[in-house]
Amino acid sequence: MIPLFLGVALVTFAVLSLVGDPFAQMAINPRIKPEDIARLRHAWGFDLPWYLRFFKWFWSMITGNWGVSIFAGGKPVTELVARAIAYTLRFSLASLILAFVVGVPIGIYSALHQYTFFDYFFTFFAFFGMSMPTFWFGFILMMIFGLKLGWLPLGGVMTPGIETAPLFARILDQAKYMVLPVIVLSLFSMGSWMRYARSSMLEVIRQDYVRTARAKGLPERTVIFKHALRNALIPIITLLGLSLPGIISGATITETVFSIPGMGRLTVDAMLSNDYPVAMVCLLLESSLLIVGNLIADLLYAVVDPRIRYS
Amino acid sequence: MAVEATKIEEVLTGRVETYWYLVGKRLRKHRLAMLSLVVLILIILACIVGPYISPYKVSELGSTTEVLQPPSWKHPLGTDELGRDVLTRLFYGGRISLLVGFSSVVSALLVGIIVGAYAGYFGGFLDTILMRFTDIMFSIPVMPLLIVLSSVIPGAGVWKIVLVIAIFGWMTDARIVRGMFLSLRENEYVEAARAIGVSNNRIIWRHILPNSFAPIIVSATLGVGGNIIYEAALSYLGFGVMPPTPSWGNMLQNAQYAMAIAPWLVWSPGLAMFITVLAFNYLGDGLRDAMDPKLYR
Amino acid sequence: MRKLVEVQNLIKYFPVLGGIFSRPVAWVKAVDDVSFHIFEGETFGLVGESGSGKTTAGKTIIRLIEPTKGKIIFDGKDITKLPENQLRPIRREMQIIFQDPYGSLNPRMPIGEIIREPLLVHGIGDKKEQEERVVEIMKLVGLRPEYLRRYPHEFSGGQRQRIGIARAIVLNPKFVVADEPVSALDASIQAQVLNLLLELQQKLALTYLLVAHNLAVVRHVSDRIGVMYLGKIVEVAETKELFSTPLHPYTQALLSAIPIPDPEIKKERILLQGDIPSPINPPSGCRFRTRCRFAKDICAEKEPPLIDVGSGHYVACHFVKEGKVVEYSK
Amino acid sequence: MEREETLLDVRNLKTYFFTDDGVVKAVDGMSFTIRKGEVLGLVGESGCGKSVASLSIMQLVEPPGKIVEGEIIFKGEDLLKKTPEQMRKIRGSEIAMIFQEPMTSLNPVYTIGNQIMEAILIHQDLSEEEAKKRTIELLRLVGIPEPERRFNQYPHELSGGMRQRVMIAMAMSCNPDLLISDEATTALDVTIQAQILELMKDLQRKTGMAILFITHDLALVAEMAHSVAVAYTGKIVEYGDVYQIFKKPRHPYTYGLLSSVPSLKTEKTKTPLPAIEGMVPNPYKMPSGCHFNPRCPFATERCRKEMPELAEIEPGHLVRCFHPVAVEKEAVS
Repeated sequence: MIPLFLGVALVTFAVLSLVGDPFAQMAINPRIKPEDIARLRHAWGFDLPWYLRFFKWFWSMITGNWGVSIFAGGKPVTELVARAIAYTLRFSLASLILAFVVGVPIGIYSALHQYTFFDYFFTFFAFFGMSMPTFWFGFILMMIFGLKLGWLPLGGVMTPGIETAPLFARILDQAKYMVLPVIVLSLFSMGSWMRYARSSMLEVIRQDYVRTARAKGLPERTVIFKHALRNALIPIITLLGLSLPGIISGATITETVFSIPGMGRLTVDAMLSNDYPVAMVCLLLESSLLIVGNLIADLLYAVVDPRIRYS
Repeated sequence: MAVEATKIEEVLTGRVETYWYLVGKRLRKHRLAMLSLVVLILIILACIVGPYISPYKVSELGSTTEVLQPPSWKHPLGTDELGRDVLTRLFYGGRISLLVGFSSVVSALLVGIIVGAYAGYFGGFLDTILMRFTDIMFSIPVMPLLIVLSSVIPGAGVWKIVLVIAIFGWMTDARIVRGMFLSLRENEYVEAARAIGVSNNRIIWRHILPNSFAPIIVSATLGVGGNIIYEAALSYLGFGVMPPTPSWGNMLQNAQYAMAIAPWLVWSPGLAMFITVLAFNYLGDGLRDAMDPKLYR
Repeated sequence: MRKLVEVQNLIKYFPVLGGIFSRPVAWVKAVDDVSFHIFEGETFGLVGESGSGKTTAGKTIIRLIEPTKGKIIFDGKDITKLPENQLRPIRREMQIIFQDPYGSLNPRMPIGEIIREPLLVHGIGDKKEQEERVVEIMKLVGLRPEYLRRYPHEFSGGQRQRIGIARAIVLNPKFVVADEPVSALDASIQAQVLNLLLELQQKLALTYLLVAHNLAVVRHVSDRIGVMYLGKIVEVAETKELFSTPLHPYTQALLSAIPIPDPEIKKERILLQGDIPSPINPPSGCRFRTRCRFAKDICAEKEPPLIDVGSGHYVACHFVKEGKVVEYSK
Repeated sequence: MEREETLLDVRNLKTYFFTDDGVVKAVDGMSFTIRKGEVLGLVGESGCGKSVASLSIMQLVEPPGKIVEGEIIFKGEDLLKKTPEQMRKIRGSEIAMIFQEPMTSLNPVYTIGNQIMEAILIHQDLSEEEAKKRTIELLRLVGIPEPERRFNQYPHELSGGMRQRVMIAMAMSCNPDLLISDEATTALDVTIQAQILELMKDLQRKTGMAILFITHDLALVAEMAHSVAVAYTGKIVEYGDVYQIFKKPRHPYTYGLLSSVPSLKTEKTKTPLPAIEGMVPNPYKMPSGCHFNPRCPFATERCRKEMPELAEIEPGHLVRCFHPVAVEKEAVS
């Protein structure tokens, strides 16, 4: 866990060190005084050997001292990130829950009704979801529901000026803005959940202990819901951890398509304007989210599987 | 001591049933996978041949009257904001997208197989180090990192994108290969090889690797599709293949702003990509079923 | 008689890994201070239940598993510490037949290749000579040479076991470890394979180490038998002697546990209490004491040595002395 | 053995598997009966259909398998005519079953107490507390030490032998009239197998239940069973009481099987065993006529063309063979 985090920080640091010295290009600008550059270089630790610079950076990262954005008007990075992460979490969690709550039951139902029309239909649907380029799907939805039918907004997070409206109206308004991005974002993982839940359940219902449960004379409902389901969920929970990178990656694109000022959008903008300090914070934060997510998945795993608890 | 009799006759009359023959036989029963294979071959052929047949050049600008024309007999898929023929660009873009998809998968596979094979076979300290590193790489979200990487690595060519995608694509393969090696090295035929005195390298490449092909091939097939989408997403965000070289991704880059007036610009590259990726996914699924080790014991 | 294989105080511990850095947190004491020898031309049977370490012992002797401690002398040569490159020529002399006729053949290799590979690795003959040898061996083990281009999945369990045997003897070894060679086969096929092993031993002057859990099978082909329990040898004797006068309480119980296909024989069973303890934490003193009906205090304190009770009969029990069974009174 | 009333009468049972590569006739016209309190040994090699037959009685055959013909008369009623709900009530209460793999036959995520109690609660009108008491009683009955503590343990915390005891406790929970034991001791060590066999014999004597004892090991049958049915390629080839089968085997297959197994009674060692030639035929390509004819030393032209019927050659001794072995089989077993 902690070595993992250190490793991630080191890789992030190494990737961004590929950029070289971001202050070198400043020196060309005659209006910036050399003393200022020297001061900035010192503040960013560029006068230190790389490992000291890493620890200096890493220390300031974990103490929350993230500095100011070099290029974007000198805003504190904390402020930029705090707003962005709230949006990212809102959209990611909503789509994660949607994908899980829809995908897993359908997958399990498919497994129990293998080779029926339902199974074939949702197998196709799952492949459809997994093959759909996220941003293109976003365009299509925007064209249909935004432009053609005009039911939903094209992008953004809320109607301008809504801030003064009553709470309920504000929630309704923001929910309307969430519909399309959340559908787009959940489509891919919904497909994987279905496939995964289906194959996991198919695997489990062939197990000896399911046959034992039937031989005991248990009603089919108990056999499926008590004996099969809990075992089928064990590998699915592992996927919960593994699905997080996909959600974060998807968010990066979806946020750009729908102009949502989240972490992904922040990363893209930071990179487009060579704002490395912001990008580094973003990358590290997103990685931390993944690590924490995986930890939660591991804990859930132990709850479902008694074999883990004891070994 | 008689030779066991029953299977002999069929063995003598039947052809030598190699593994690949059996896989092919099973795959042919998977209708959607076969359909996908046909579709993929057609798409690849179209992308290779298309540009030679097309009357337009890929970057040939049309006259002002030809800008943003809807589909017509002259331009079956319409023209873009610079008056270029969309169909011609679709063929060229397909070449780039497929090239990126295939090459990045192949490069990632090479790295993944080597890392996974040695980690899985030798285990111990080497395995710990390699797998810790893989875990670290896995904990960094791919898309943001791809963006960062493609903007910090100098250059703008197609091969840079291949490199960037491959750098972050090998971990899955490494894990799969390692998993296969971990379980296969416990097989008695590996022990038998060691008892004979076969060297470690020959065991790895000649005995274990051929038996791990199934998940590797499935992963590679699915990977081509996935990497086409990565390339497209990167290009759409402006970090991928740079215009004027067309790719399915960067053809969509400006389409978002033109969607109200020129929806055909959105449909064709996206649909081409979707169908290609869907076909790869179905093919991968068919291969997974056809190569299921449970069927060949 | 010449000793072809001599095992002295062999120890093999397997680490149980745990923690982030996969460090050993415990040791499985699979083989724990075992000594025995195998004469040239004989079949030495090693029997025991799961966890007894019989398979580990068999594989360690031919250096498929690295020994933790002890000495293995093969054909007069100490091979315990030989590096792999010096071991390679010796591997020609000692081979192994495996239990699982499915897992022991590479499914992606035609059987001709499987049988030829030993010749290839040891650089014996050119391609043509190697192929001739493969055909010869296939005939010897009762396989039709026409099948050499076929893959293992086209053969039945019994035929696969013949392929495995062909691979083991193609180099003309002196010593073959047969690790549960028939336990995965159907009853009617077991006899075929056992007969083949006996026939080959006569034709090729082989020495066998037969590792098995089925005492009836071991009895049928072995000259001498060693009985293992939890990593230790508890009794060694000539086959006839072991079956007529088993001395160790474990051997006695093991023999009485074997079902006999005759409804008229209603035998008195010595039922052992409880389960086989874990080889990670074996009981102190005599390892069998937790299930032994004769156990006394001394059994927990002192480990009984394997002592010679006369005419090559060895027993490790505090209550067996000087060739006599001391009465087992409580 | 007392000649009591018939408990189970399986008549001409056929269970086929409809696979992509063809139809496998796993059970192809098997008939046998079990009287109350009787132990019937059903023996055969892999692929003889013995396990499928037992699953057919329980109606637990999974697709692509299907019972296509026959009657399974249990206590005078045909089980194949029962509704799924009626059948479910019989499973676990009147007919119980234990399986080969104690490692995988218990659900890894529930405690063993939970899994035994479940069977009690579903079939008997008991409160949770009474069921728990009964469960602990059962655990004690099958020889599990410290039953109160074991109650709350998970299967992975028990050894193979203990797990099989748990399976037996589960099967005994409702005092079944018939226990089906499908290779229940095959995966166990010899000394543990001996314990479990003793336990089963003991329980059988105490409760008077009948046992269908399925195994590939002839020696176990000699010890456990009153009557024996020998199966080959989905059919019964020989059927009789245990003395008839082991002392006077008449079918060449039974005869060969008994001769080829090395046993502790064999005196001479190192002589070739009289092995049965060849192997069990491919289920998709059964030989014509008698299925055993390619391996049979006595096979004639008739055997290659016609399938013999199971015929009684002495009271209670049935053989499916045109040329039954005539010699007394004394020194064999």
